[in-house]
Amino acid sequence: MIDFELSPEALKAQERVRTICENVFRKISRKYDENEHSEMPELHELAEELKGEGGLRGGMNRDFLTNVIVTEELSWGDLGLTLAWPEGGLGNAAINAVATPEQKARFGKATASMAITEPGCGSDTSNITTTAKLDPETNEWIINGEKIFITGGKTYDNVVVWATLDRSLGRAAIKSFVVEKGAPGRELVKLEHKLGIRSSDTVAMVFNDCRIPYENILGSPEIKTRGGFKGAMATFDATRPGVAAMGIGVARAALDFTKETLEKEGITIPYDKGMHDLSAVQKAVLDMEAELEAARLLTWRAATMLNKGVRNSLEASMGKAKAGRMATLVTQRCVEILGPCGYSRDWLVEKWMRDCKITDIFEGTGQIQMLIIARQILGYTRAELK
Amino acid sequence: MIDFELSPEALKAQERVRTICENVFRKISRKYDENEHSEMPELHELAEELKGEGGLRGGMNRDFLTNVIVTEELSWGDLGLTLAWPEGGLGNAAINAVATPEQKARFGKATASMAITEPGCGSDTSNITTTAKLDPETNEWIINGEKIFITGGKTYDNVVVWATLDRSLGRAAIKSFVVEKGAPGRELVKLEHKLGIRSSDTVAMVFNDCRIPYENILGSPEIKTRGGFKGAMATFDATRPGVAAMGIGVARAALDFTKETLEKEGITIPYDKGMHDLSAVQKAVLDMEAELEAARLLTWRAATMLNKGVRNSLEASMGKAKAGRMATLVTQRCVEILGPCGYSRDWLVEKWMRDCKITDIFEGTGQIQMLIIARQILGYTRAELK
Amino acid sequence: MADFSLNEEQKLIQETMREFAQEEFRKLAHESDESSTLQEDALEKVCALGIFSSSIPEEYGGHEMERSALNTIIMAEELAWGDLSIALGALSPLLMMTPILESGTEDQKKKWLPNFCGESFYASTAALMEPRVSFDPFALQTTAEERGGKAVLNGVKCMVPLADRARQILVYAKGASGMEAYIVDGDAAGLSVGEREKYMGLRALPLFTVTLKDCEVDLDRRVGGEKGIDYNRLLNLSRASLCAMAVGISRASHEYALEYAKERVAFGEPIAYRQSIAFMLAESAMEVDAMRLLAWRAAWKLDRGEDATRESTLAKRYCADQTMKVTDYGVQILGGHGYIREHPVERWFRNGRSFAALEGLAIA
Amino acid sequence: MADFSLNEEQKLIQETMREFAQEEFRKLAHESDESSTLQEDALEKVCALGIFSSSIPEEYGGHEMERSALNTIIMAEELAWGDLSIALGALSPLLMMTPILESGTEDQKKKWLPNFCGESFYASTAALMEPRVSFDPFALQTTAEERGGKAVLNGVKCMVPLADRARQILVYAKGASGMEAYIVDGDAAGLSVGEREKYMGLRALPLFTVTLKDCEVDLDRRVGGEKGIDYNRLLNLSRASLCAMAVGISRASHEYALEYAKERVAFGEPIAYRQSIAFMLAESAMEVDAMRLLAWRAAWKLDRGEDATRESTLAKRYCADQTMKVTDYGVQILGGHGYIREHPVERWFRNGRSFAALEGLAIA
Repeated sequence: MIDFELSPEALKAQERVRTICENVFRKISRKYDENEHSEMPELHELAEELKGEGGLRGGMNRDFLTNVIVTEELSWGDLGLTLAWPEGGLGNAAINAVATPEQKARFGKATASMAITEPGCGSDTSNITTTAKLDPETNEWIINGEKIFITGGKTYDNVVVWATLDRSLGRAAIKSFVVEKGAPGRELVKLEHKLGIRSSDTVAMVFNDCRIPYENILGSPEIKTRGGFKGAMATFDATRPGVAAMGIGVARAALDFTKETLEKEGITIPYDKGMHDLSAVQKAVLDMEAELEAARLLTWRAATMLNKGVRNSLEASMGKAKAGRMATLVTQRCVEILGPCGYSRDWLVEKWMRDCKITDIFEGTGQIQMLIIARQILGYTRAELK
Repeated sequence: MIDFELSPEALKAQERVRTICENVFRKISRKYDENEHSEMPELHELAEELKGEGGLRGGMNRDFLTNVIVTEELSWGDLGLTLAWPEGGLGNAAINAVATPEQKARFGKATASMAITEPGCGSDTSNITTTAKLDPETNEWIINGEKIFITGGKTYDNVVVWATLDRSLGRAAIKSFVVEKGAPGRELVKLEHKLGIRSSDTVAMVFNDCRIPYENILGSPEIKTRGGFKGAMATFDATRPGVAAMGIGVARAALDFTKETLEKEGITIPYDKGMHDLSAVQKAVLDMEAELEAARLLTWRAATMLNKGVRNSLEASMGKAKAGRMATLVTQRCVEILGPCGYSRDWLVEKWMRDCKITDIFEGTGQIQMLIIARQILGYTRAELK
Repeated sequence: MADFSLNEEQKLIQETMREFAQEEFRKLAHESDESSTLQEDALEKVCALGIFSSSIPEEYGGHEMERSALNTIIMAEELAWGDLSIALGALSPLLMMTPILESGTEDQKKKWLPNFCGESFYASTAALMEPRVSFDPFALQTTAEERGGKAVLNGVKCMVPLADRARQILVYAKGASGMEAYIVDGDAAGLSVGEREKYMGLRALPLFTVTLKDCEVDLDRRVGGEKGIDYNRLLNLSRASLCAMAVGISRASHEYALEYAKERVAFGEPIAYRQSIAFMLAESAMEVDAMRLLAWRAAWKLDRGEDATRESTLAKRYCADQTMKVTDYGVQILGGHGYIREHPVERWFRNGRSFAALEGLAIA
Repeated sequence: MADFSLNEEQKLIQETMREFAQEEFRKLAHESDESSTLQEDALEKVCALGIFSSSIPEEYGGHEMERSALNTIIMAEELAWGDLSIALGALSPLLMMTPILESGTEDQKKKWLPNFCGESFYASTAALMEPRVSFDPFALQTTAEERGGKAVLNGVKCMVPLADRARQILVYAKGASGMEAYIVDGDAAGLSVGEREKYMGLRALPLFTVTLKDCEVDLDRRVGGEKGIDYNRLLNLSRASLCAMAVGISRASHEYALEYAKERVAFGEPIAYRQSIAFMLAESAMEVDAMRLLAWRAAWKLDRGEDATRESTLAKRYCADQTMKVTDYGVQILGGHGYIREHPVERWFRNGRSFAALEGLAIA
């Protein structure tokens, strides 16, 4: 039944996160943007504080829409810090989406990042060269390869690594594996310097004959050449609404701030006026609000489908494509509206603009999302619509 | 040397055309939009009147920039009537661009339309199935095939037909031929009903063993598999700036009218104000003016290159792509700004919106133009960038 | 709990209306547009579906289950998907009926609502818009003055659907207490219906200028009596409905262009194999869904009796913009074929450009 | 006769500057941005090219051929293509020199212009912008009052390049006769240079807040004396120059993304084989050319001594918008690699977002 009401649980979580954002995130936002890669004691304290709450984000039994709401709210606070969130990262979302109960028990408490991209492949995940081979004697997987753009790879304990069991079998042979902290042969080789989300680390890792237990594979080890690739790809259906929510949260931060600032200048936003009675700035704000709402509703829809166990890859891509683009344009517009002050690092708007750009890039660029949408509505294969 | 000054000749032609637009075109604009496919005595009278002037448009020795200026001005008056202009159509432009002096003498005085598209091929001109075969006995070309979307095919005398000498040789074998009025086997089979430019006829023609003299081929009959296709394709380089100018002219009509109407309501357009001091409507008008100027300068550049005999297909496509898109958006915006009156057929803005849409479609859609631009800047073949 | 799927009743409405629109409206659309004629028959058929009586309580002759803006706009999307002009015409009785249901006095309900429960189409409409470039529904120039126990209306209205045949026209005017609505007989003295208006689109829909010159109306014809109407809510109900119709048009164009792009071959392959075409289709699909969710939210909020001005106006603005884009893509994807009137995309292109201007031409 | 190709002199300027920018600026750009340091050396090298003295008539120590806004912006495009921060810094003497050349009295020309003809960089700048959300160059809040035979300046300026080292700062203020410009010594009493400002981009360029508190200036320091300055023309000269720099940044990003897209392989082919990538590149190429033509036209008109307010402001608006689009495409095409600071597209993305806010930071 069509219903736009959030659950009491979601509203409660939203409020709790809002408090964290105001008391913690916003206060350290600029500091860790300027001081890339430094330790953030405030987040460790937060981790302690959150312990009793059973996990505000990425929790095991949390419904997906609440996760999306919480993610939007956290990202409203600070996207970099959200990505460095002490309860874990995309790896945890991936584990939650496909892990067995035993795996959830083993890996659920640890924080986890996700390692997909390689130097030679960006969006082209089918071309992954990192290999996983089973050593029949020890019943361990041996991982070999190099991964880049691992968000939180330095901060988080475990890393979910996408690797192929057999390159000749293409996508179907790609599986994901949990490589725990301290696994032999797992090495952090580079810390990236980025445009935005600077308080979150992005790293490159090398896996050199890295041995992990057989039970660390997520999903089935079987290579299904038809309808396979599910274990790994299904993660995207689960994580994309979250990434979309990140873009929405940052865009809302910029828009809220812009509206507050304009209000101080005596400019309010009327909802009941026609184009002829609006100023250029008022119209720009209204257009941005509509875009933001559109992205949010598409994202909510994708999340509610996950809750019902309905396949949502079309809807998840719609939310992500719309939100990533919207956030890029909205934050840019806000910077513009605020003139020299918007461009200044005295305010956070310019940072939000840099931060949110990643939401149109990671977990599949906007272009990749459009390709996924197009293939699905046209019923085309990858060969037909390249 | 960089110079934005128009020649006295161009300015004079512009003024003359402006008078025609105000005295003739604008007065019959709505009538022949409502009464599609009816006779237009006003244009015949105009033809008489123009006789002494040596051709205002499509003249033999006229420089290309002046043609572009004249075309913009005519289209400002009415695009449908411009396309039914008594001095000829795209076929004349094609003839002027590649004909020999003898051919110019033979065909120069007659009006000519252009027949490229076929039912099975839109933008895909390489796939033309209309054939031209030489009868060695009579030294005549025999044309067979069906052409659609011939602008002015009913009104104009001759038609320039694109046909292939040998389908197996692809683009290189495509040549253009002048099929004169009354040629045996040339038949008009359909009159289209269109969204806009209703005063100009668009027809389908069938050529059934249609025989024409050997000398009616434009360019060389030789099939150059390398660097060939020039005779036919070079026409586009010459005609696209004209089509771009059509879009610019219509967009300017809409913008001029919108500004005049707003001025009656007390709204003027200030050029020296920042975003914070503009109304939504003022900013929209300024944005449209900038877009229009951008399209115009790109188009002028392409035309000046033609004058110098410099290859301009990149620049011609830039002008066409920009102008077609700009005109579509500008006229749409004007309709919107003028509220219920903009949507009404009491005013011409809605008609201009319908009319100009064709400029983003014919002579290669906006998408085809982008493809041409992309291939050129990337140095890619058709096989590489499909 | 948030959810975005139809319940059984809504699914039934959607299916029934989609089928009806396909069977009845699609066949008439081209010819009606070309000849600027609204087939009376279509209006009767819509009426026969019981969509008017189903929203009217039993005491006034209807068999209401539960009146719902959401259900109405689900219907409106499908009918507009069939044809916008016919849909606006067929649903025009709502323009009088909904305000009476929403704000009418008991007497007004008793007097007028039974008319909509009969077997045949009860021609009635509303006059809201005025012929001005900067028309603003909050700055109506039509006035209502109380004089000698009557309300006297003066002003010029435009885009009044079916004014030529309407038994009553609900006239919106600025009165002493703000925006007011009067039920004026179509043949009332002082009300004159002008020539049929001509627009770029909506050609099949008879739209008229209506002039009110010292038109006297009994005070019991003021909807809501002393209390008047909730003008803001009525506008929002109208916006939700227009949004749904914009979705209908956009979806129609998108679907048609998608099928065309799969069938049309160029350069040896369907044109949908090209990203430039495929991405236009993907964007259209995404925006159609976004528009619909925005429209639904406005209606959902209105059904809860909450103020939905922000939601309705944002949705309206968004839907008007996106409909222009999506229907433009429709024409663009068909190329030259999109420009000729044999294919319906050109009609959707023209009709789709109305939403930016329209206020109050449909209501949920 | 209309023509859009460079003459021999302009070709030489373009080639020389492109090579210089490549050799000198490109190498410094990343490190300068990361460390927020402007290499003094680069300023001296630009000065050594003779670009200041070449615009100054011989009588004031220069060897002017013909001063031309068009030639200056052809140079500005190339230098900004090299690096925007360094270009703005290196050209900042023009901010004082051009207004004096344009409007200065004979005495002012004699006194000040020879400084720019020396062998070393003459640090000087201008203070126009003010730290407000709705900054408008026609509503300056900095004031100039005549008191006791002196002009007294009060106000706060922001984004003043090289204010920390400038020998003189040209301060724009609202006076009795409209907008006025005063040549104020960098160490004048009442003028204080604040902390270095921090912006999203332009990190290598030292920008400062400058506060004027009852700062007294001799009246002969008012540019143009009684006649004052042609403020409008100076703003337009500034806009033309900023437009050219926007073109430079956009072109840099476009070229880099194009090469990357040809080399980067995904799904077995270069990503430039995909229309979604190729069309972003095509659009960028088209818009870079359109921006340049608009900038040229403004400068061309200014060179003819005509009012170019319309041309300059339209060009400025267009260039600011398109630069945001083109540099965004640059990052987007590189994807994750565009987001890390190893590739220059992220710097161009940040720098490219300055143009919407900037007024008066460069001048032709």
